Amino acid sequence: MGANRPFREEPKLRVESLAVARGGRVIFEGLGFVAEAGALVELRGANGSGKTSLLRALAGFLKPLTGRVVFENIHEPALALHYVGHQNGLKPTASVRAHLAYWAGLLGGAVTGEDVSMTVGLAGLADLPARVLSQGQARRLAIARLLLAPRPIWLLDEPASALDAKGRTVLANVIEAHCAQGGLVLAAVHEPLGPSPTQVLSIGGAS
Amino acid sequence: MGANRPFREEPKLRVESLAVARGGRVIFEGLGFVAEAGALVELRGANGSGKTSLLRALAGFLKPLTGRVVFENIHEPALALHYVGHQNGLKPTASVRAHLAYWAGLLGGAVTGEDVSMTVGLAGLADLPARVLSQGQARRLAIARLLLAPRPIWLLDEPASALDAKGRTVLANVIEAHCAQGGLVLAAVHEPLGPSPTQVLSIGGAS
Amino acid sequence: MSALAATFRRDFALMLAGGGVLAPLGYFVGAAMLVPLAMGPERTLLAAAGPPLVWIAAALAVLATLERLFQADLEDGSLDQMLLSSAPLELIVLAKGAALWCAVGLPIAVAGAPVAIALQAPPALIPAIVASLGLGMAAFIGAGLVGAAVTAGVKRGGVLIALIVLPFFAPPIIFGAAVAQGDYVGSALLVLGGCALAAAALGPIAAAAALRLQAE
Amino acid sequence: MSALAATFRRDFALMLAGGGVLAPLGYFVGAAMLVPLAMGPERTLLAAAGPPLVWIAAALAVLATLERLFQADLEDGSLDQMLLSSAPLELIVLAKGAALWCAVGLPIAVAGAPVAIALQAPPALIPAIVASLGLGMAAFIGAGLVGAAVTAGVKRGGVLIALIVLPFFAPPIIFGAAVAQGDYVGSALLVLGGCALAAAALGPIAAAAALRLQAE
Amino acid sequence: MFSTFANPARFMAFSAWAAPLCAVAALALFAIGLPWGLFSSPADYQQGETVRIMYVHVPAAWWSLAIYAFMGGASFVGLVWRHALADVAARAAAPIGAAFAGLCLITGSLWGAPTWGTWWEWDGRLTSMLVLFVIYLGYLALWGAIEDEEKAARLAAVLCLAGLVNLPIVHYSVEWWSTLHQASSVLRSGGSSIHPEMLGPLMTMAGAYAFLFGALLLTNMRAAIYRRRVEAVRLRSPI
Ligand code: HEM
Ligand SMILES: Nc1ncnc2c1ncn2[C@@H]1O[C@H](COP(=O)(O)OP(=O)(O)OP(=O)(O)O)[C@@H](O)[C@H]1O
Ligand SMILES: Nc1ncnc2c1ncn2[C@@H]1O[C@H](COP(=O)(O)OP(=O)(O)OP(=O)(O)O)[C@@H](O)[C@H]1O
Ligand SMILES: [Mg+2]
Ligand SMILES: [Mg+2]
Repeated sequence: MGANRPFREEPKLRVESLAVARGGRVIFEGLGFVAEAGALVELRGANGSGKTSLLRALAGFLKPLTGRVVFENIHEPALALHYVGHQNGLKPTASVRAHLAYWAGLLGGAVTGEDVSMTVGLAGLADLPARVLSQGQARRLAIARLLLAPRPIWLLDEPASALDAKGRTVLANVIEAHCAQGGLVLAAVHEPLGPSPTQVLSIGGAS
Repeated sequence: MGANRPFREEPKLRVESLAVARGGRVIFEGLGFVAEAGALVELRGANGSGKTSLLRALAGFLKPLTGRVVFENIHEPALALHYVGHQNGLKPTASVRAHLAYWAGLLGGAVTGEDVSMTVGLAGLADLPARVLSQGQARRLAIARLLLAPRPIWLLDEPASALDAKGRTVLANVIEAHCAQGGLVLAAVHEPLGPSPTQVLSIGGAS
Repeated sequence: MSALAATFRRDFALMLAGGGVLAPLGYFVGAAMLVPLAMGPERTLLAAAGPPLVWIAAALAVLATLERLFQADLEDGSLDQMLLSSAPLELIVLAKGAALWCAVGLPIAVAGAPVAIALQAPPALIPAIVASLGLGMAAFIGAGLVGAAVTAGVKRGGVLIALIVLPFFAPPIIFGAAVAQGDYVGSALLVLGGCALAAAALGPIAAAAALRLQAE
Repeated sequence: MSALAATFRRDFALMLAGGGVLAPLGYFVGAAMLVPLAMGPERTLLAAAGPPLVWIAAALAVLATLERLFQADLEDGSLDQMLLSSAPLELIVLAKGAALWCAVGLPIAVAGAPVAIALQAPPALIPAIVASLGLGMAAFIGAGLVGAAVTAGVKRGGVLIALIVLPFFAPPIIFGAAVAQGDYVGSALLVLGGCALAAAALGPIAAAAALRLQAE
Repeated sequence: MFSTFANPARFMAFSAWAAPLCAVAALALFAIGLPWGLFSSPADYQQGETVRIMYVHVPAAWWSLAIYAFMGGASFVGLVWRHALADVAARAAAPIGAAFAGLCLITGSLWGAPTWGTWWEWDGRLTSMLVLFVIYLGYLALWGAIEDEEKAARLAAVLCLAGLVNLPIVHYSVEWWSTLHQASSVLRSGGSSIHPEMLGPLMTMAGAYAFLFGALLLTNMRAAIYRRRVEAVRLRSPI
């Protein structure tokens, strides 16, 4: 499956009356929405309102209290999702190149690391250990995952944090391209990402 | 030394032909500037341009390659600085209250944790372990340090990251109040913090 | 499959980085060298009590490397990516275990030879001891995976892990010590092989189940 | 002063949280219980070789708690705050060491009594053994602080730490084992006291010097 | 710190001729000491010919201790006065000291086999010497584990100073818990008690080891400084 191949399956996400609890406290309930292929859904909400919790519930990491999450027209569920969370998932001692190679293998990537690190602007840093990357450089590396392996649905948690202006435009372009390909993007944000969202989802005020 | 007491010493920061190297590579050279009491200096620069390195050099954590950093009119050098970096400095198992109490002791704070957590909007979370805080809540806790112990010079590294709109206004007010008191604030940012900076320092393009 | 290869390569590299193979070796050799220090110069005593203690040193050396095995993955978000992999988590955990065995278990088994000699083991037994250590390491790691996974969320799990894992270490140690003392070597090696197989087969499954619950 | 009190209280609490005192204790007891397993049932052998091994278990239990002592502070940014404290870093490190001794050293010293009995130490010696462990723990921690500080920046330093710290553990272990075996108890206790004092005095200074270099 | 390289410049000039000179002196003394010790010196009335190992063993032992002391001094200077040359010196001496310590251990156990009937014994001196050897290894391992030279130097210096406590233990171990290893017969208060016919070659060998150390140290330091100079050049050029 090459990166260039659009997602013919027309992936679709349906969430029905979802409720999530953390540590015995209900964070939100009765959340329902539908996101079509090609959509960019922006999640908004105050700190602690449950954006991350929702994304992790969608990714299947967090068991919801009630309700269900349905992916439609996904042929290989194991290859449906990308998740970029608050944590970048880097190992301090491993080099940028090593990370890209590892993810390509782990996530079943087809693209070569070089092109990717070029795109996200990490060219020239390939041999630096992640430990020494600046905050924004580390974030760029995490974002590079999205390009390594083609997956229809992207779940992004404040993807633009720590990125400079250039980084943000790169991110915006990547997201637009993915949506144009028929991909589906859900992003938790505090400020607009750039590309105009097809849908804005506000999560109720935190406790 | 009460929090309400303004900084009569009129703190002043002078940086002379500063050069910083990381891992054998010069990040920036010949940097010099002067910041007067009451100033808000915004540091700008691309990812990897050296904002964090500069702040850490100013804080004395990172030995500069050449050049010097001079604090003027500081009577107790040990009590001169606050540093809020990319890392929040939280212990996952310790509660919000425990963190505030610890910092108050460590940094020689006078204010009580209650008022502070109220100000930064953590009221009600005092007993949660830091592990369960949302990204923005954790950031607010780190920012609470600034209010716990009065110190003339604040070094802030992307202080607004992960903060929601409300959090940003709180931060802006805190910073303005500090400058009004005759404090000195240096903040590395990718977007304006809100209060108009008295000085904007751009760090040369990174690799 | 390449997911497993990638995991193995990555974990193996990570374990060699910083400290390197030398590090667990240092722990193993160091711990073993403490024995004579503590027991004093009487060589008869050492000859009788020393060899089995190779196994304690080995067990504790593995234990020392287990603590952060999954805890780090959980904290830095790598676990999320492992869960999203195209390969089932069980196999990925297996690959991690295999990497651990190659990077830590094998070197310790080999270093077992000089250490056993220093602890006055009869030279004739050395090959058997090394082989038994190789098998025992696999058993330790298999059991250790589960302990590491269960305690991944706990701060300072490294010491809690000891509580959980050491009971499972007991059988390999008993039979391994028998080998080191030259008692029923053959059958003991068989049992160790059994332990190793069982641990390698069941460990990853149980560990994966625990990890799925850790990612919250 | 309140900076030190705060540090002590905080670190003590952190060590009790997650695992709690039980964890290092479990490690200590667990490691010690492996000895009879490994050495087999002969009580005579155990009686001769067992008691000194209490010290190895103790040393390794401390070692296990050392790895993350400063590494975590370095990674999560707490070290920066320690450097900005109103109190000198040396004293803060001292406070951390004291907390470690109270949370880990003292419990292990006390647990040393039952463990030593289980390892066939003569009951008459128990008080001396507990006292010696208490002193030895202080010596271990003092030396351990330096090792932990020097390796704080190194990934998987926990095993490199063993290589660096174990040599410094040797003297307390030798004299502690002498106590456990009932040889020149009095003078051995004196030496241990000296070790403890020296470690407690010099350890924090060296550790602080190293930590200042770690914060980059 | 780069200002101090003016000083290393002078060091380079000095070591340029000092290193080869030490090497020559070492060769000469070995040429005298080895035959003297191994052939023309008297055999020991108890140990017979095996006593000749002494001429390898004892100087190695002495110098492995002396070198660590030297490293301690250098580390102190490096830490307190931030003297780059001192860092280099300590780092350059470590592998030599480790080698001498290893040589002492090996020759010692070779000697022990015939005289004590055992290769190794956990006696105080032997143990403390093994500990010193491990400390050497730990010191080198730490250097290896930290990429940033500057930082590695300082941290290793702290470790080295801490390790100094082991030296008196090694030296006095024989008196504190006197077991197998014989007490000092040369370096002891009240003059040496060793047979003068043995003292001669022993001291010659000690001198030879000294110059060998000098030669190796200076060459290592020169190599390290060349490396650092390259580094310094790279440092000057921004990314
Ligand atoms: C592995 C075994 C051995 C080790 C690690 C060892 C270690 C040492 C050390 C560290 C010293 C220097 C002590 C000082 O000057 O502070 C020394 C000196 C000496 N050793 Fe050994 N030794 C070993 C075996 C032997 C044996 C088997 C003999 C002969 C029976 C021996 C004879 C001597 C003598 C004569 C000296 C000189 C003592 C003096 O005059 O100061 N050593 N050894
Ligand atoms: N040990 C090291 N070896 C090599 N390069 C290093 C090392 N440490 C830091 N760097 C480099 O130093 C540069 C400056 O990093 P720094 O964190 O100061 O940038 P920054 O301006 O804070 O970036 P950001 O906006 O992403 O936070 C980065 O390019 C980083 O790769
Ligand atoms: N184990 C837990 N026990 C109690 N409360 C918890 C637990 N885990 C999370 N929470 C709470 O759940 C809420 C939602 O957290 P979440 O990270 O989803 O918020 P968020 O919308 O991502 O916030 P941010 O914008 O700061 O990232 C937070 O208020 C947090 O305090
Ligand atoms: Mg969030
Ligand atoms: Mg930065």
